[in-house]
Amino acid sequence: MTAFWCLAPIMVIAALGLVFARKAVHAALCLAVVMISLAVLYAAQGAPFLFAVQIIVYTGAIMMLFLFVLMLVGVDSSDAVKETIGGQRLAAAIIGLIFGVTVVLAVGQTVSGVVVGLKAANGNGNPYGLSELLFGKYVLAFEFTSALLITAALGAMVLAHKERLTTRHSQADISARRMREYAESGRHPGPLPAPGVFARHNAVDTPALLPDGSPLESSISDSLVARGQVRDGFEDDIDKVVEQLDDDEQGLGGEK
Amino acid sequence: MILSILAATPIAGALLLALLPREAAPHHRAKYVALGVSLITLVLSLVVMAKFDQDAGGYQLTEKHEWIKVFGAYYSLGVNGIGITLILLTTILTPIVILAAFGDRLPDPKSTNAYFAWMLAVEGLAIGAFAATDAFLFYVLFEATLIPLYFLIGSFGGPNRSYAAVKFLIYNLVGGLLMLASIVGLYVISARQGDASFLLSDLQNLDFSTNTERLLFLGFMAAFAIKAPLWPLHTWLPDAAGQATPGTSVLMVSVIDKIGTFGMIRWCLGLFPGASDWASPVVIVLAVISILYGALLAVGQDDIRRLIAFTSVSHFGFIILGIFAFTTTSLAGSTLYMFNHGLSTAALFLVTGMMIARRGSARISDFGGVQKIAPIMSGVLLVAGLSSLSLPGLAPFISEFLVLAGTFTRSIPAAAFATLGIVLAALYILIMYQRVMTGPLKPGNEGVSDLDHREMASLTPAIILIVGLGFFPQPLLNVINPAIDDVISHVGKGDPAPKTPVNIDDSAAQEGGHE
Amino acid sequence: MNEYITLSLILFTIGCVGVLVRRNAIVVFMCIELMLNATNLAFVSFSRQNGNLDGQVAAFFVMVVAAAEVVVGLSIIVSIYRARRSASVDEASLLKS
Amino acid sequence: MFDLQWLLIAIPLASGLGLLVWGKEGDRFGHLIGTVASALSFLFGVVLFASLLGKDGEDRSQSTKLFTWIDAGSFHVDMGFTFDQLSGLFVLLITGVGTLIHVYSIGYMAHDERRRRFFAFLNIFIAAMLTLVLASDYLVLFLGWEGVGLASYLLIGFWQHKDSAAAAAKKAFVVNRVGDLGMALGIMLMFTEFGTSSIHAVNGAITGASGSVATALGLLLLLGACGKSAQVPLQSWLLDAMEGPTPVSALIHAATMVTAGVYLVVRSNGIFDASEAARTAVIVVGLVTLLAGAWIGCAKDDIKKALAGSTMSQIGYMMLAAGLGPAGYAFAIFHLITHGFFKANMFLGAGSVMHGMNDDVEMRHYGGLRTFMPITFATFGLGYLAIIGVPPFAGFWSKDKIIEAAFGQNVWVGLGALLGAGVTAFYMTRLMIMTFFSEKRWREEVHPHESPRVMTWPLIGLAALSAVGGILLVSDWISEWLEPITGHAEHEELAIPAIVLTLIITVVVLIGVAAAVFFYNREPIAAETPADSSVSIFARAGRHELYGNELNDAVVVRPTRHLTRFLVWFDGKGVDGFVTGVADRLGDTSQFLRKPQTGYVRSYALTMFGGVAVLVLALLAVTLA
Repeated sequence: MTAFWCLAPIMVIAALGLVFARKAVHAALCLAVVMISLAVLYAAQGAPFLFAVQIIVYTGAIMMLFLFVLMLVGVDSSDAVKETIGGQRLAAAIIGLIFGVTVVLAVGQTVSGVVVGLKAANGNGNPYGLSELLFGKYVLAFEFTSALLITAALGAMVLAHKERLTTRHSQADISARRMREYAESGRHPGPLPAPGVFARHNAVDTPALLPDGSPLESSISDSLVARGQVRDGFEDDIDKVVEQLDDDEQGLGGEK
Repeated sequence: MILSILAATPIAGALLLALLPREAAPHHRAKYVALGVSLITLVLSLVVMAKFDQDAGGYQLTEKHEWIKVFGAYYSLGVNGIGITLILLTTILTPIVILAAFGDRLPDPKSTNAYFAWMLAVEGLAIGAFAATDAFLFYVLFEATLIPLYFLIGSFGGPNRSYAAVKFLIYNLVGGLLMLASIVGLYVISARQGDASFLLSDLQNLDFSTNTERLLFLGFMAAFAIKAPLWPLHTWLPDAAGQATPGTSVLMVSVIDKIGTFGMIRWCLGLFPGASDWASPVVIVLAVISILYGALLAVGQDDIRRLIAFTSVSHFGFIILGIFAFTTTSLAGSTLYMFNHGLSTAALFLVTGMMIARRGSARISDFGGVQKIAPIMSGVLLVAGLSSLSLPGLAPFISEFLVLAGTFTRSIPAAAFATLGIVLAALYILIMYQRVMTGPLKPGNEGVSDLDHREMASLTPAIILIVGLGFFPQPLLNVINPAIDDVISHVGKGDPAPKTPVNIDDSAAQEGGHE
Repeated sequence: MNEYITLSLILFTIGCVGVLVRRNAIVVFMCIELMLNATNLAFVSFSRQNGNLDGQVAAFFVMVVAAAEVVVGLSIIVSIYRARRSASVDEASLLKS
Repeated sequence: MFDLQWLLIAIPLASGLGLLVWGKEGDRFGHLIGTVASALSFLFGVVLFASLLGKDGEDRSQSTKLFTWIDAGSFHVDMGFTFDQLSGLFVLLITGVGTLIHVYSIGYMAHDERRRRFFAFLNIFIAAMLTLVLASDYLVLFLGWEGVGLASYLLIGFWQHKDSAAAAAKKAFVVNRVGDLGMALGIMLMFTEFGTSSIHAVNGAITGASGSVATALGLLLLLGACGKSAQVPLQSWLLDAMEGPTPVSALIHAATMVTAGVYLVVRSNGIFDASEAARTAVIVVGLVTLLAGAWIGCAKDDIKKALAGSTMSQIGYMMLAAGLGPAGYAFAIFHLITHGFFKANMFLGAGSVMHGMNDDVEMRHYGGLRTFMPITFATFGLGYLAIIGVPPFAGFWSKDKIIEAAFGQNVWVGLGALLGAGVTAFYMTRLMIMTFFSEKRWREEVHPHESPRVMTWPLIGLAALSAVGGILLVSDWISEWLEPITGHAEHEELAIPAIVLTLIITVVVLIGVAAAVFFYNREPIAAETPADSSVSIFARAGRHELYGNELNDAVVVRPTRHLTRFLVWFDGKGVDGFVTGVADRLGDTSQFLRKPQTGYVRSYALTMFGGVAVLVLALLAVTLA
């Protein structure tokens, strides 16, 4: 019981964190906390095999998958605080509250009777008992899940496979297009500016500065902008740079 | 077994057509395959007719297999005189329709296969519905006929065809659902009184409480009244007939709608004689209204196809009147009427269809003086029209007169008002004929050529039957009579006896003495 | 025993609310995972309550199916993102009348 | 031999149908085949009639059953025919006059490209008319009844390219249908009452039925008769029917078909004998039509319409006679036959005149034709003398007997009939003067000429019959001949001797002739029809056919048209409007329910979640309760 009382508050807090975290990465971490705690609870309840599976499959595989996709997809405005559907949050909160209170008070308290415990069932060891069930009573369901997994894997491949709808642009095409755009709209045909120019840092999250000190958005990767990971606080950078240059000049001049 | 084969032949033909490669005009193997299949079906139906014992009465050529055991549904077929008459009508009309439809211009020229396949499907399903002696089987087939007709109307009709098709479908589905409710009710009662069974013979032995019987009757009657169609449930018919191709209209009005009136005899009168008797005053009034209303509306139409549809509303009024008058005379008349109306309406729809296809318009006011350039067409239209107005010497007269005479013995006002219909019939047919065919040739009609050999070949059998049955209806009546006696004795309403009976033998002997 | 079930229900409820409130498809997915995990906890608890391993087997199957679901779901999200440059569930509202 | 009487019908029917089906190759011989078929039927009729003469009185009704026509339920009708004294006379009249008119038509229709079809229709008419008179069952009679109606429809509208002809044909058919309503209901009543519609059985059993049944039957059959015989109130179609070719007017709308109503009444004598009221109705109808027809005949300038008015009037005489009961049946038939002769004769004569006048029917454009068309004039003149009742021509004998019988019934009826005789003389004299006497008022480019011999010979034949038709009355032969059918009538003694009455009639006729001569021979006749405003109110009413069409329009046609228009509106907006209204309301409801379907998955999920919450609450409530 100690494990439970230790872990239960953590799990609830982590779960709430999942709901309230601004950033998806934080939410994923919260979820991982819940899952690992769950694994411990499984172990505490006589399910060592599930403990292992939970750690390996969920926390290991599935969470990794989530994180990978997060990296791939990036973070965008969908995580904005503003709710788009009117009343959705309030309604969700109220209904959730009603539902939660009802089930917790009514359903959650109805389990009664003696706890049998798994001593007998786990007599030959928990994996042994499980495997007997899996390959005996539930073998058909087991086979079906294997089919399901294969299908899911194939499905994922099909979905993730990007079909090329247009012919691939050759380098000549691209340069021709750039020149045409330049002629038509005056768009700069050369490469985008590099980040960090004239800035006080030269990391990729630092925009290059124009001579008047304003940051140049196009010098930073779109993903960083979308994730809001652009370094800020560079308004007075240009002054500092100028100051520094002046200092250097002075220093140099002094040397002269 | 022969009935199953008979019903399966056109269905098989339809599947065959579906498998044939789609071809564009004019290489239409599909047409000839369809015609061939329908002719084979006709021959088979004649074999059935030959096997049918006319004097025996009752259901013959029966076959029965368990189908869905839990429901007590059987695959059970059998024909009596009424069923076989209508099967014959179906098998006679289908080749005529198919031959006449050779020249139909379809929206998609490559859809010929589908067009004829659906037609054959209608034939097969209709034969099945006429032969089913299991309520559940009948219900399934009754509803299944909607599918091919929906596609026939919706895919091959005029510009407003999808509206008409949807209207047709929804109307009939509503009726079908009400009937389904009654079917379920029948199951419940049947299961409560022993083993569940949908066999007609078993259902007839059920005991109903008065109210249950009436409710179940109403479910069936609603479906049939929509199908038939009875005023005020008729409005789908003019729309559907106004948009469908002539062949589709014939199959719909002459064959499929007959399932409605046929169902009234076999299922309403057969299962719920008490409730039928209870409802008969209302039904008779509605039927008389149908007769007069349909006729008056036909007078007021400018679209030829809608006109014919309204004449059918009127004629169906006669058929229903005869059924619910509960006399052997009127009921025999109604059954014969179903056959005759099928023929005469088919002739009317087909010949006007040919006319409309040539003129490119269905409006009566666009025609005029066609007789001069298309005398044969005008003659056929006149004969078909005269049969529709029940001219003595043509088949529909006999049936109409039988209906009226039988009704007269039951209710003089109903018969008297219904007889007004014959005056109105003269009006709508002759006004139409006058405006379309006579007078000086109206500009725009120059392109209306006379019938060609194929068209004549398709119409001639109908015309010959219309004239022939006008003088010799007895071969059909002999088949119908025993079945009618069965129905009337089941309903338990004998014919009212003549008030001043004449001993016919005496007078015949007196007259015959001089021979 | 009841406290396990209660915890499971609380987690489930939180997962539900999360599905309703969050707009990022990936987070919504995580909330669904949370709900599944909550049920798993209940399964395991019931297994102990009843003294047989069927509940654990059920939890096992849930995990397997969840794995399959995540794989497919995430790839759907990826392809939607590719098409729309967004992973918001509100963007995919073509179902509206 | 009488078993073969169906051949009478079959020959012209086969010929008619054959001619219709036969293609263009038949054009060369079609008319001859048609004529021969009619003649064959006539010859066979003569043979049958002759063998009937050789039999005893009781044996003269020869029935034969061809086959069972309808046997359904309790309804049984045999396709049976009866050749007896009455139908025998009719067979001779129909086929005899019919054959003459066939011959005449060969010439009259010589230049019509559709002559073959004309003869086909004529043959069909003969067949149908024979069916009508030979039928031994009312339903078979009805078959013939409608058959002649069809033939009449086809022949009135034979020149379909004329709108007026097509309209007249339709009108004739529709008005006749109103009469058929009566016939049909009558047959139904017979079936209900007696269980059979055999003519013999019904007329025999009628005495056993209640009087109201007999009256009802009588009135219903009278309605049928009114339709077919153009009696008031269903008279309006006959004048329009003159749109048909003239031989048609002669055969169908003068000699045979229009008299079918009289035949029906006489044939149903059992029914009419059993009901005083029905007989009175027949008399009233006959009398009214008699006078109305004569009135119209006086006012019309169209030679065929004047003759048609006369036909109405003469059939009124027959109806009147038939309404008198056993005293009048034989005379009704007698007048019917003589009328068949002289009226066919005059119609054909009128056709001959038109033939010479470029198909002009306007009498005001005729005049002085006697020298140009001597044969036509002579034959027409004989017909004229016969119709106005100059002794010893046929019409004198028959009309005299009817007026005498009418006086026997009721003085007022007799006076009406007498007045009719005077008016008849007036308008027929007017017609004669305007056509054959007086000065020429021809249009330009008209060269009157005598018709070819194929047309004049039938005229001569009919004229001869008109002249000697009265021979049938010799020693009351016709009364005795028909007695087995019509029943014996006690000869009523009139207040004045018959010979005095005959004299009075003759004087009245002479007054009518004198009046016409006085009015029309004194001053030249205008070549143009005077305007309505310049003629007396009587003439105006006559010209407008006593406003029968206007009455029909106001009472029947216009209300029906309005009703139809209303119903079309009602069907669209009311019946269908209700149905589509239900559909529309359902659509509106869906529109409303559609609103919450925002497309946002999350709001759907919220709803679902809410639903689960409610479910749990409900379960809880149930458990607690």
